[in-house]
Amino acid sequence: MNTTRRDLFKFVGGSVVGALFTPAPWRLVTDTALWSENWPGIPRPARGEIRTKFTHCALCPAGCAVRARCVGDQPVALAGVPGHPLSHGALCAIGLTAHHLPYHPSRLKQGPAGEAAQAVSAAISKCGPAQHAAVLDLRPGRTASWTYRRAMASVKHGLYLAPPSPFGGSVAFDLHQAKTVLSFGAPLLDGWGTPGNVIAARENFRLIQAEPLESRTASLADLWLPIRPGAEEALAQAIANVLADGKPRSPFAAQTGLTEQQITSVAEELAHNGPALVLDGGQIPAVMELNRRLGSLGRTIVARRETPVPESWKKAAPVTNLASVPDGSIRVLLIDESVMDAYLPWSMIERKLVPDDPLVVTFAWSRQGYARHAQYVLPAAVYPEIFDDIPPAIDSVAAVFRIAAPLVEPPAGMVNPSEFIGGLAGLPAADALRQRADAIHQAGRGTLFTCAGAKSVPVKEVKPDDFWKALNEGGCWLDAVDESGAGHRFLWPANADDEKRSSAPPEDLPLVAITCETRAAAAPLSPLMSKLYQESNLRLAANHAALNPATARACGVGEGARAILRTHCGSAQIEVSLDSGVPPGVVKVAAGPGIMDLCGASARAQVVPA
Amino acid sequence: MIARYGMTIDVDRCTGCGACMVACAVENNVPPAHQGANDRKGITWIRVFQVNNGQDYPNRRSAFVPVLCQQCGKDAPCASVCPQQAVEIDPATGIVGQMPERCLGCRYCMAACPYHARYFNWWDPAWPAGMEKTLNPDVAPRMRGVVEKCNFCHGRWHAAIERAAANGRSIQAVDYVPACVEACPTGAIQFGDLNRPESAPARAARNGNSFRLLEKIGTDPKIYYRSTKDWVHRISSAPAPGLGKERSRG
Amino acid sequence: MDKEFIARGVKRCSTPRFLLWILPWLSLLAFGLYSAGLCLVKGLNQTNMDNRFAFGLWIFLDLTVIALGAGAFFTGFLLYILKLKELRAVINSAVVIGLVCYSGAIAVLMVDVGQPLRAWFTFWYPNVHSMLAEVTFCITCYLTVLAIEYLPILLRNRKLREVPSFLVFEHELHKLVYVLAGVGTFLSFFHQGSLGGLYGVLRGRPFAFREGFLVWPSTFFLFIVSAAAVGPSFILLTTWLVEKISRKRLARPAVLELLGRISGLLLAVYVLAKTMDTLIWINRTSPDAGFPAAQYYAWRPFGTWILFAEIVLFGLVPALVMLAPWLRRRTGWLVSAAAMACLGVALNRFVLTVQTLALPTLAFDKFLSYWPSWQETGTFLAVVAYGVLVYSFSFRYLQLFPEERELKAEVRQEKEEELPAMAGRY
Amino acid sequence: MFPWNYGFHGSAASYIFLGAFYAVLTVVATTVIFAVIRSRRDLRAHETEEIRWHSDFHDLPARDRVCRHVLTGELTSRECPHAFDCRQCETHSRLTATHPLQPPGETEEEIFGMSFPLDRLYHRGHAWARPEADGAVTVGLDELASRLVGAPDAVDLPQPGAVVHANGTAFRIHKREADVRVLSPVDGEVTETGGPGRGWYLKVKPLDGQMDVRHLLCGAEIKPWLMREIERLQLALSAEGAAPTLADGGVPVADIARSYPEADWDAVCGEMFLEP
Repeated sequence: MNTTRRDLFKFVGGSVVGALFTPAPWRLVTDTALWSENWPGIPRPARGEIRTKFTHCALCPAGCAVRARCVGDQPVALAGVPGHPLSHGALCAIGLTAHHLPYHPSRLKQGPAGEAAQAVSAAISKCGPAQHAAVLDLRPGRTASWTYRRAMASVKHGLYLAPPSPFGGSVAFDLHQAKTVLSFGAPLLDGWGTPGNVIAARENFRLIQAEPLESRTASLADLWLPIRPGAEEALAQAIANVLADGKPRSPFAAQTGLTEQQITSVAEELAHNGPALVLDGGQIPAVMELNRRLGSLGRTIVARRETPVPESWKKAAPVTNLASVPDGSIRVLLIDESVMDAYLPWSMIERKLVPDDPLVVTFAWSRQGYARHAQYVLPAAVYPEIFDDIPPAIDSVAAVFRIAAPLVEPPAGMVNPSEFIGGLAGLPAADALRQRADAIHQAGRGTLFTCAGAKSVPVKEVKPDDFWKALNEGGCWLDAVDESGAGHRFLWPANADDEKRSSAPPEDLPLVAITCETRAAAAPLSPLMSKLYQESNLRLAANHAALNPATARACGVGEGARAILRTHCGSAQIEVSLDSGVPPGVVKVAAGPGIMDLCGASARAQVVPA
Repeated sequence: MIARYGMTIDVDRCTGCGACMVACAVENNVPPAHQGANDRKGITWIRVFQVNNGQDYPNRRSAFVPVLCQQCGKDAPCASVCPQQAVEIDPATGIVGQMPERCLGCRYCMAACPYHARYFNWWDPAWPAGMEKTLNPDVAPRMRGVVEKCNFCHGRWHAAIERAAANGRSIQAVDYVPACVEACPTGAIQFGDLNRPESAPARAARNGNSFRLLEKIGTDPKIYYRSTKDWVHRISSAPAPGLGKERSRG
Repeated sequence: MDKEFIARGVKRCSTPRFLLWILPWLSLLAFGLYSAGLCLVKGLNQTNMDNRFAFGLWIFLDLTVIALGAGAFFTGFLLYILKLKELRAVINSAVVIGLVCYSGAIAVLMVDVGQPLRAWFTFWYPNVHSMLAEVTFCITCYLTVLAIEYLPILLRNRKLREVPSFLVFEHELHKLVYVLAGVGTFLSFFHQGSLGGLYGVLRGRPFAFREGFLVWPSTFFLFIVSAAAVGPSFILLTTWLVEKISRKRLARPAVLELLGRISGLLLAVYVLAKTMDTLIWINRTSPDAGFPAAQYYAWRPFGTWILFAEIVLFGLVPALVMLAPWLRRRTGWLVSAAAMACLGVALNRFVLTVQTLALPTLAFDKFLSYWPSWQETGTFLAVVAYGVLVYSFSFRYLQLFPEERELKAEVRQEKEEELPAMAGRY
Repeated sequence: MFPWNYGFHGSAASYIFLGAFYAVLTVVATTVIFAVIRSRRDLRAHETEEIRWHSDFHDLPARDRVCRHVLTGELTSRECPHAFDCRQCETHSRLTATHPLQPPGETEEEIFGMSFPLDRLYHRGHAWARPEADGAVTVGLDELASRLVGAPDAVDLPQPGAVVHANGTAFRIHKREADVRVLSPVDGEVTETGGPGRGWYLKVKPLDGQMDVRHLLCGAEIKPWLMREIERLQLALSAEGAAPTLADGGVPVADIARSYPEADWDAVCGEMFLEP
């Protein structure tokens, strides 16, 4: 039989109709959905045994305890540790996303370690009489810091530098003792001290926030005193006057922008609703004077004992305040920015360098920080890879010792700063942490808190190896509070960086730039923080600025406009948004390293259209 | 036992730190922003808004209001409009669920939701190289072109169910909390079963200082906000054009 | 060269001229397809829509175009069901316009959804309570009906007609066309309505939310009436436009007047209903939801003027013009009234789609603005170009206006001693 | 969509909604299928010719569809409901019964200078039929038609043995751009055809004994019909852009086609041969 085309059509048509009565086409139809559910681009989450690890967050001095949910060895979620004596289960947004940091796109992968070592030793040998080879440690008090000090003690012209810190000595603010807290712009509820600890104490004290901007702390304070920018000292003086002779002395009161009545009532509150505590962001002598007057010293401001160190370490270089180093005297500067309490404006550091080709080597996780100014940038491990301890936070009354135990292995090619710097002096730094732990154990004071069971045991009852093991599993040593601390002599803060308060404002810089989000400048941020900085306007993103509409109009910039922010240190591009909550004459600018170099905490500034 | 999961959020305690937002993204495998994204094209299942009393410096007072899916209890605007049942309300929990694998991305539900709690995947989800290792194994990432939203951490709920089943118990509200609740450092967000009188949201529902967003449109939201400040209560009602100028950030 | 495809006794312009005419439209179509392609391949991030402005230009286009396309079903209804024989003169044109509008709308919807591959889900797992499901079902069904209605017109082409089976099929199908007209009417009533319901049911958007009857909000019925009202107007408008462009008489003035009269009548009804609805909404629906209606119009630029324009300027005025015989008789008045009616309905759809989304719902929301990206606009233009092309081809090769030949003779007699006939554009 | 689909809710709403949907689908599908079946049947029954004529007739302008009795003035206005097939028209039979057709006053076969012999019957498509002695019928073009096409460029005649139907195509004529079919006045089998030189005609043998010619014009009907035809011709010519020369009812020249080179001849012929 011969088939015509007609037969063919019949056949095809018939089979199509027939197929409709089989499950095949319907199955196919439903599967296309599943197919489009996971197309090639979309990663499949790895499965595996769920484990829990504990460690401490090294991103800021708070060193909050962290519980990591791991698939196999890979952390997939971080959380606080409920019931922890210091962090009380709290963890901030930066800490919650820290397990992303090892995969940050802008992370450093390798650097010229050997070359840098040679360059350093060469430069040290070139050091003149009044010149130094210095290590700038942006988180002093660590075991690594001791390594640096020991190394610098034996290195020729060695110098160990630390950022200016309040009262030089180890002093703690005891929020739990305070009934009234007056804060001069200290971000008390936005990352100050140990967030969990502050929140735990918050119920018990009344918070008065004196600050030009309505910061997060100000908006949640019991009372917000919207003072003029830079009027902190004046207000402190004025309050001191009231305490001294019942009324504020006129010049100060006028400078603050508050009414005498306001000042008086605050002063009375501090005096009568004690114990009081006065905090500030920088170090203002008047503030400490005020604390002395209010009798806070020894009650809400207490001395904290040092965490024990091995005797053999005591032969170490002294801690030198960066501010007190003569300008142009540092030839070699090694900066450890792998962990950082706060970002110091580069201008502050640069002044100290010798004018003719100084050598700057930095240990960094990315090129965003001081790496921009360094000859050699050595890639350092980043939390949660690092193996480091975190010194006690400013609000922890007792000495503590806790370790940021690595949750993931650092990739190859990372340089360990303490081993590098120790190497300069031929010091083995590898097991410094262990030695310190043993020293603490020998001292036999205090208790050991273990996260797993959330229980504390006296150190005496723990064997050294168990102690060390516990520390590596997120355990935390707490010193016993010592009552003898009351007799501690408090050093008044050195009258640090002066240009901030240089009296007469130059008229070409009509505005005051006040930086916010300063923590974002110091700590590395996970890409996921875009939720806060880009996908919502919850926080002002780096290099974004908010101006009062009137001020913006005066500067000739509008909502969303690109503009240039200029200070005596230079200029940077910013994106402007309007906010009638910002006081006139103020630029509220979000800190990034660039902005910090420009403005520090605050500076005279000018905004011009880009 | 039928549960009606709900939340109470103490606006007076919220510091606007954003921990809930990132914890949510970590838990539910929400990718970081595409560089083209902004606050109107991003994905934030829970989003903290900074609201204020509408006055200028120095009388400006601000508060932080986390807004997530309000889990409407009565004719949820999004559920009835979805042309293909991609929105399903679980009768056992009262949770308004979104099924991305069923969604065709018509975005009708987004137009319908007065709380802007629904988010569209404008881009293919992308993580920096290696970061996909940190994805939560309990939640499947979504593809481009579908709508997603808060589901009270369905993955956690499921895990809790399995735990309960393993222990031979029926699931109780206390058996699990969403990631945002766990992450909130000040404990401003509390989670519970509205059917159990002693649960935090149930108590909040009875509390005089509590309010819900746009109660009058009759969707019976299960998120109760709490504040002692009168001006904060104003955010529960319709917008007032008088304060049409900058009323919020976030 | 394509003479044997053109109906006997009608003048169409030379092929090169025709090509010259379609060339710009073709290029526009090409550009539009490119931008639509971008949206499909790279995703909807190519548009300026966002989470808050989830609907944009495209949905506005769909609603408007489908309202204008309503002429197809309504004329069919009047001709085949109510037996208004005069309308035979425009029914073919109406069907083509309907086909163009609906197919265009569906094409755009396919680009508008994030996962076009899953479009069939709506049929697979329909949520019968969703207005959008209703719309999808009705529109697709009605598009099929329109395609079938288009067949006879196509098969009547002079060349195709010579194929016996085509001839016979056309003949038989045409006998049954009233059935299709009936079905089409049924479907159209529902999808025009459910398009209105689309926004009327949004209780989360008190600006759009309306109470109604049974499952349907009042906008459901308003849309039906407004579409039925504006459909004839649009046919009137296009007929007039084609007459101008092709420089021919295509339909008797009486027919256009009839269309105008019907349009005017329904428009009047619509304006009345719309006014009542608005009053109820201002005084009850909206306040009950806690939204004082006044605040909607306090957000610039959408002041009360938009309400006035929608109801009075582009509603009542054209209605009155088209209802007044002495004005209707003047083509200028009639046509501009029709145009205004179309604008009015377009404005109504704009308000419902764009203003609804622009207005804030939460106390701390901002008033949003939105401007379509070039990809969105391109896709929009593609639909326009596609429409013009399909219509141009249909007009050239098919008999959209059966009376054209007779009218030609009449015209000829009228201007016996005028200058020789000008060749038409087509 | 189907009860066995996941997520199908058996609510009343679903049944109403889907019921309506499937009803619509059914109606539409049935309609189309119905049309297909019927057209297949028509094709099988060779009704193509008839259908073609019907749809042509349907397309004719109203003034061309008037009843023959309107031409003669018996009726004031009537549109032919039978597509010019009076054999099935009871009005026609009634009228012819009441007052039978008058024989023409005087036996003049010249109308407007064209010869319309009374020995034959005329179809409104300008073909005549002449009963022959042998019972067959000769079919040819009438004077007006032949002047219209003059000397045709080509004519396709059916083969002997082919069957023609009344109002079906008798033969096709090509002249200039015009390509028209001439409607056959009668049914029958073609026995013999003319050709170049011998004139264009068909000899048709009735299929069943005698020939029914009630639908053809004869005698006194011819003149009024022809007058109207000439009007139509004028109209057509003027519409197709020819100068109006017949306005005074003058005699059409022998070869009209040649004398109106500018006219769209296809349209004119289509008009006159009732092929829109």
